[in-house]
Amino acid sequence: MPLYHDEDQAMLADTATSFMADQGNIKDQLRHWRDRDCPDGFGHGLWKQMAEMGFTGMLVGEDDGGLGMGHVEAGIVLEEIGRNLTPSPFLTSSVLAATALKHGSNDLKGRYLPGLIEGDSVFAVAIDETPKHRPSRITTKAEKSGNGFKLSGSKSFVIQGASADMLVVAARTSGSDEDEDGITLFAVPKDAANMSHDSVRLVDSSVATHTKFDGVELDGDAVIGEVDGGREVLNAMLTAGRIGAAAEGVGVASGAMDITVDYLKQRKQFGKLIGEFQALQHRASHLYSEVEIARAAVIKAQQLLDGGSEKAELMSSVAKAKVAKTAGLAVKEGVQMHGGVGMTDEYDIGLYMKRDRALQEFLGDAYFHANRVAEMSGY
Amino acid sequence: MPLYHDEDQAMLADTATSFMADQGNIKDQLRHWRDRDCPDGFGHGLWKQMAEMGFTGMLVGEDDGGLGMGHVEAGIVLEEIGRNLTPSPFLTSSVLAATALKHGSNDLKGRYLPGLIEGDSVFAVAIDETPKHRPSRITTKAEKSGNGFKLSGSKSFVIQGASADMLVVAARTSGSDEDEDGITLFAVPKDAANMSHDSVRLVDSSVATHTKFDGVELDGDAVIGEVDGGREVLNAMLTAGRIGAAAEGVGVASGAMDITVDYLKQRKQFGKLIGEFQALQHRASHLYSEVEIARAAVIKAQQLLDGGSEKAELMSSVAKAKVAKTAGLAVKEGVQMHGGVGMTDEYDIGLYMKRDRALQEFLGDAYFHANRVAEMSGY
Amino acid sequence: MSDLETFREETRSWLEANCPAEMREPVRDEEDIYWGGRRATFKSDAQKAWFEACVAKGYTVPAWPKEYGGAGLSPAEAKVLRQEMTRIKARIPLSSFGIWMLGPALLHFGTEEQKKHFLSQIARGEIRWCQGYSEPGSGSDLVSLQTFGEDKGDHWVVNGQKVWTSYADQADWIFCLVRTDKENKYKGITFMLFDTASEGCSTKPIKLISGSSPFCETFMEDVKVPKSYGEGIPAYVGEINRGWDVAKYLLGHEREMISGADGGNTGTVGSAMSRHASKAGDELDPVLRAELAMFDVDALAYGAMGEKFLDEIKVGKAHPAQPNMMKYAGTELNKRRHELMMTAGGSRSLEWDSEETSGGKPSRGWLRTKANSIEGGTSEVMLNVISKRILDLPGS
Amino acid sequence: MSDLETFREETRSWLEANCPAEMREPVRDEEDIYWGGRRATFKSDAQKAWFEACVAKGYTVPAWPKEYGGAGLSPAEAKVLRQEMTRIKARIPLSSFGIWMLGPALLHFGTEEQKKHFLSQIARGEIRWCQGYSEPGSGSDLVSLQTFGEDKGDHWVVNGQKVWTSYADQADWIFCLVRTDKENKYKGITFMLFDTASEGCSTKPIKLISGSSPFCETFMEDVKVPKSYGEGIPAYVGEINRGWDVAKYLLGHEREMISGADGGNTGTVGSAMSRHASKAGDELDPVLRAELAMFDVDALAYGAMGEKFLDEIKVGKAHPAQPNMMKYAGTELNKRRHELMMTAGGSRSLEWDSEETSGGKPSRGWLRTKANSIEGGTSEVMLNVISKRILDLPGS
Repeated sequence: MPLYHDEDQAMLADTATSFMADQGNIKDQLRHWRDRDCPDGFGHGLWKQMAEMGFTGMLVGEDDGGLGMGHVEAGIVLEEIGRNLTPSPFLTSSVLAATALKHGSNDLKGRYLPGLIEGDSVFAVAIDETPKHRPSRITTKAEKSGNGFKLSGSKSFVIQGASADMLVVAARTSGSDEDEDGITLFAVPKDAANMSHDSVRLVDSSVATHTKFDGVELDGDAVIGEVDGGREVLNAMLTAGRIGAAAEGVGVASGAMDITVDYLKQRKQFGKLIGEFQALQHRASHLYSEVEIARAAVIKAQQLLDGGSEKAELMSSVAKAKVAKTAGLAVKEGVQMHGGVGMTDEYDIGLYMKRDRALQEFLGDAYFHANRVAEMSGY
Repeated sequence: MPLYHDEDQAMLADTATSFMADQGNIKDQLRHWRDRDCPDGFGHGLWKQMAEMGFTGMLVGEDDGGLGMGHVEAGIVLEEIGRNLTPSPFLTSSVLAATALKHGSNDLKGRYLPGLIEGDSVFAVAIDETPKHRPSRITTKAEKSGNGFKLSGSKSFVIQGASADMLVVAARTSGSDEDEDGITLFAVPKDAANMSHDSVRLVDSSVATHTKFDGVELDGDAVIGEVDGGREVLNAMLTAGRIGAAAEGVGVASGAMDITVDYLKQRKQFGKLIGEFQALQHRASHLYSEVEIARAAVIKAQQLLDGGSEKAELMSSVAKAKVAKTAGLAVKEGVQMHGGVGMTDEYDIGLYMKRDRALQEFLGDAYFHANRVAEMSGY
Repeated sequence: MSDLETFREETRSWLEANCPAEMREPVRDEEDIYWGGRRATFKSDAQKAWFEACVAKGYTVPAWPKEYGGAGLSPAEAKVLRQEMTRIKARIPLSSFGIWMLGPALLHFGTEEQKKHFLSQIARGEIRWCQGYSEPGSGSDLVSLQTFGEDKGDHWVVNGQKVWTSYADQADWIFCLVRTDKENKYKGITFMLFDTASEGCSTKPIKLISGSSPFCETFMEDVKVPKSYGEGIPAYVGEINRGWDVAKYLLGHEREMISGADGGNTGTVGSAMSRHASKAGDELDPVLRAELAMFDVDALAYGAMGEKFLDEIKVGKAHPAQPNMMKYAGTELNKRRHELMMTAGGSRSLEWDSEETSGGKPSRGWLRTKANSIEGGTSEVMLNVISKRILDLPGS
Repeated sequence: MSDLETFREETRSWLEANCPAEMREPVRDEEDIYWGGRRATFKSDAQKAWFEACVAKGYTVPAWPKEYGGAGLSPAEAKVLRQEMTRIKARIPLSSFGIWMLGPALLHFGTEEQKKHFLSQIARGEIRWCQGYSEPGSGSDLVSLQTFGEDKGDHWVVNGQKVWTSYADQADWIFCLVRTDKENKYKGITFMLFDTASEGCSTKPIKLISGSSPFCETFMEDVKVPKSYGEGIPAYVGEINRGWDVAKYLLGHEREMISGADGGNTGTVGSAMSRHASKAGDELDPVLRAELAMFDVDALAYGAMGEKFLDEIKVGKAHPAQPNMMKYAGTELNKRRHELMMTAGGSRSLEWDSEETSGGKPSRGWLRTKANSIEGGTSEVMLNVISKRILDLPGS
């Protein structure tokens, strides 16, 4: 498959680009909800509109009422979300949770997917237990209890945890903390007793929770996939989520670069447009080169995942790491090249810097993924 | 103590600068011996002259006939050696071996120091056993044999090994490969039976050996310091050597930077001096800044070592790592900014690149020393 | 006992008697800092007592001459006082741009009457000053400033806008660069002093990406600035149209202050971040650990550079443009430091206003560092200066 | 069976019959490459047989028309031939700047007679060509070239000096940019073709930092170049004084070749270097391992970029200036790769001519990569082009 969008994908990209620019733009979404101190950190109206566009269920199979599209398509939407810094549950709900639910029973699918497809439901994923992403170690426990399980432990960095109608929770049902096996994934409903959220606003104005499970009783049918066999589902979810986060990151990087290059063409200093200064030109051109390469890594990872290749996992880490470094460069260069105004809340470049920071951290940073690349390469 | 040269040191610097520029310059030494394929890789005449200048024995105590100077002073000479790419046994003989011999018996001192001070002798150090510097692991064995020892094993990257009148060899006299204790240092004379050298020319035109000890019989009085207690002597020698190599590296970096900045002021392209191009100006200025910082790290390490501070070891690794990165940058920028002619043997900048490469590797590269900084800092 | 030792003993007893215990506690928030001015209030009796004792002794500006409200200390004595205050962790009695910025300019360029008038007010904390340099259109290119003062004989009518006027909303007076000759770029600027309560002068705070800030925009609409405030007290420093000389003098002063401060900024991050991870039940990722190690090498090397720079400054050995190098390297390093601290801190450090992060200290602090390489001369300007003044590269 | 499948089958049998086993072995040294020319000799009978079979079939230049010595293959057929040759690892029968550089220029700009004359010679490997572009004074600024051809009616008298004329010491003819109008910078250059055995023409090899090299300096002292080599065969490509158009066309061609080649250059280093360390009884230092991992991320990402670029080029989707980006990123990456390989290889890789390193392959290879970002357009020029043509930044 050639590494560019086919005709259908190019059409989708056009649609997503104008939809997000019109409806998901910084002024109408990010700033709007942020300035109102919205406890969800995103707008339900836009989520409903995204459902009408067919975005929310694009990764859900056609048999389950979705569009049965792939990660290239999801990435197209995510890149526009990134470019517009659009706060939305798309990555967690439509990519991560939707990937997990592919492994769920028909009962689970029936319970949750229609709400997702309609844009009525929002899902969250609860994986991290330490401030750094370390999914190899899961200590949250789910003990057998009657027909079901009793969940104890705590999770953090649960994006939109308090707004979610359902949380996908990775818990340990057997073995010790670092074991590969013995993990089970659960779909925990919003109203589960003994679950409590401590909401915190993050630097990018999104809202995440520290979530406590204090003996949360779950039915056996809350299990996604096999008991003790959740690692595979977790990995599938993580790979999809990382590639998705990378796609969003390319959007953040591109958006930051574009407004910076525009600024270079407008701002005058020392009687010249600052874009005439060769030192800035070279840095901008280097950045362009990095963004192009990062985008290539992302589409390669998407195609490998859609093609079911076993190389998708390696490439997901390559993409996540490369994008983290690249978007980090884009926002740093962006603020610096804007100069003083780049430090003000009035300009958008700082918002890109904030979003990039949270996105870099989500599902593993550049160092985490570089380490994984080394491990998967056998060194 | 202020972090700059005092009056005596400033005078020494003036002397060393003009001596090395006159006698040790690239044309008369490096290119001269290289183009003659000299098996030593350096000139004995210059070594003798350096003795007359008082350089060769500057670190040797006054009681032992030396000048009893410190590492700041040795560093002054080394920086000029670096700037002129002067091939010479100074670092190995006058810094490394001389530091080891400080811990030697009066008998050993008497045997070797006069030759060093007079510039008649050359010493080498044999530490590395793998292509990467890893002195924590010593496998070359010295077994008790009669009154003395029998040495078996092999060493590599022994600079000027075949030209040396004596080799300082680190060997294991007890314990296992990775043990901290159980190391002994030996002064092995040139003519020791069952020692063989395989000489190889290195990228910087210096000559090193892979040296084999095939049951080399040594008297008990060849031991430097205590039997099994050589780790301390080895560490002292390494710290001095690393700080010395860092000082030489600052000279390499400065020399490369200076000829590059000069070239920027002469070469015209597109109707301008290339030094007028802002992109090159900024890179040159960044390089200047790094060279200044590297030099500061080196003088700090020298003063700490001369003052007997326990922080000297940490700072030796800081200096070696910082200089390796900085000199690496200087030569890379140097060749690139020279353009095509930078690739030719006719210009000197390539010689700086070659010397830097060998010097970076000697006694641990930037990564090795960054790792040591982390370890010494407790992480 | 030498005179200096006597002075040290006297200072110790004086501090013991006059610096209340509360004033030896670390500064915790903005209110713990006393800035003076017409609208100032004291947070506590201790703060008031300490301030007043210092004013009486001349210790708000110890090195200034006594006739301007200082204590007339020699450099050696001033150093002893600093050492003794540091020893007992005494707070600075009065923070003030009047002391740090306007004062040095007046001491160097002011008339005798001007010094007596303004410096004494500053020493006694009566007037709080702010600085009016940058404008929206100027930035690195400060001299392109457009705020214009039309000459009306005995006064100017000033119109224009300044930005980055720190604490302008709380200041009483402004020292302000105003163009008074449109034909002459460098010799057409006057360094004016006027009351921010003047009619037509207004301010608006600037919200930064790190949150609220001391920075303001200041607008001047037909502000009438008299040319003199009395016999021998011109309303400007130096000469009319020669304010750029004053500004340059102060910029050099400021850059040295910033770079000097960064000289002390040698903090490594690896070991703290490793402990931080342990506390959270985790350990450093190996690639992140490597990155921290490479940073620590740079930080420790820069620490040595800071020490060397200060040693060389003292004896005049440093290249006069070396502060530019220090400012460049120090601020870039500090930005990298905070990037790594954010990374090592993980999702916890993303929190924007949680209690656990004391209201988002890590993230707000990180964002704030991004200004380091912009304010007081951008990194790009520093590199230009190094190219020109140190490397002597040809101008483009 | 489609025509293409038929062609594939035929090609397979033909290769089976005509490509000797020896010609399917990897190229080990310079002698394994056949460059043709008046002074060429074959290393072996197999080399000769393979070359002659290809000439007869038109397979030294398969896509060129038959009348110029090619096989007249369609792009699809040429691709099949490439695939089948790659499959059996067949060596290239004839390496030649005539094929790679002059050929495309002649095909695009040449007269019919010129093509017949020169292209056939090239296809048959009779004449070995070298390129005369750069001069000591020019470099990135190619158009500033000074070599001058004085018009003497039916011939020029050429004086000047060229550098980086690869293999000029072994070449028969040179295609050479010569200034023929000093008044007109861009429209004053002629793309001349002449025999390097002409009186006054001499060459001298250039020694590189990596050792001996194919590069030469070529000197022209009153070299007489006739304007025509016969009816319809001008001694220049394109028009007199319009050689810059030809040069630009070829530079684009060359940059695409270089960047395309680098597109395949995705080699990671971590895993090989880790095995390398194990073999030497050691293991990777943790900080070095981290550095290798960060590199491998970049290398694998660039690999994807190479694939994407080639896919996009094929369908005309790539930005026309994108080869500049590929060249920049690919060459910088390759330099970093070799730096890391040298570091990971340790002191062994420093050896300059030892048997264990096959004569210093690691160090010489490393040094050679430093030219990557200089030859065929420096990284700085690439960045200038990206700024101008892709980012549309204003010219300075």
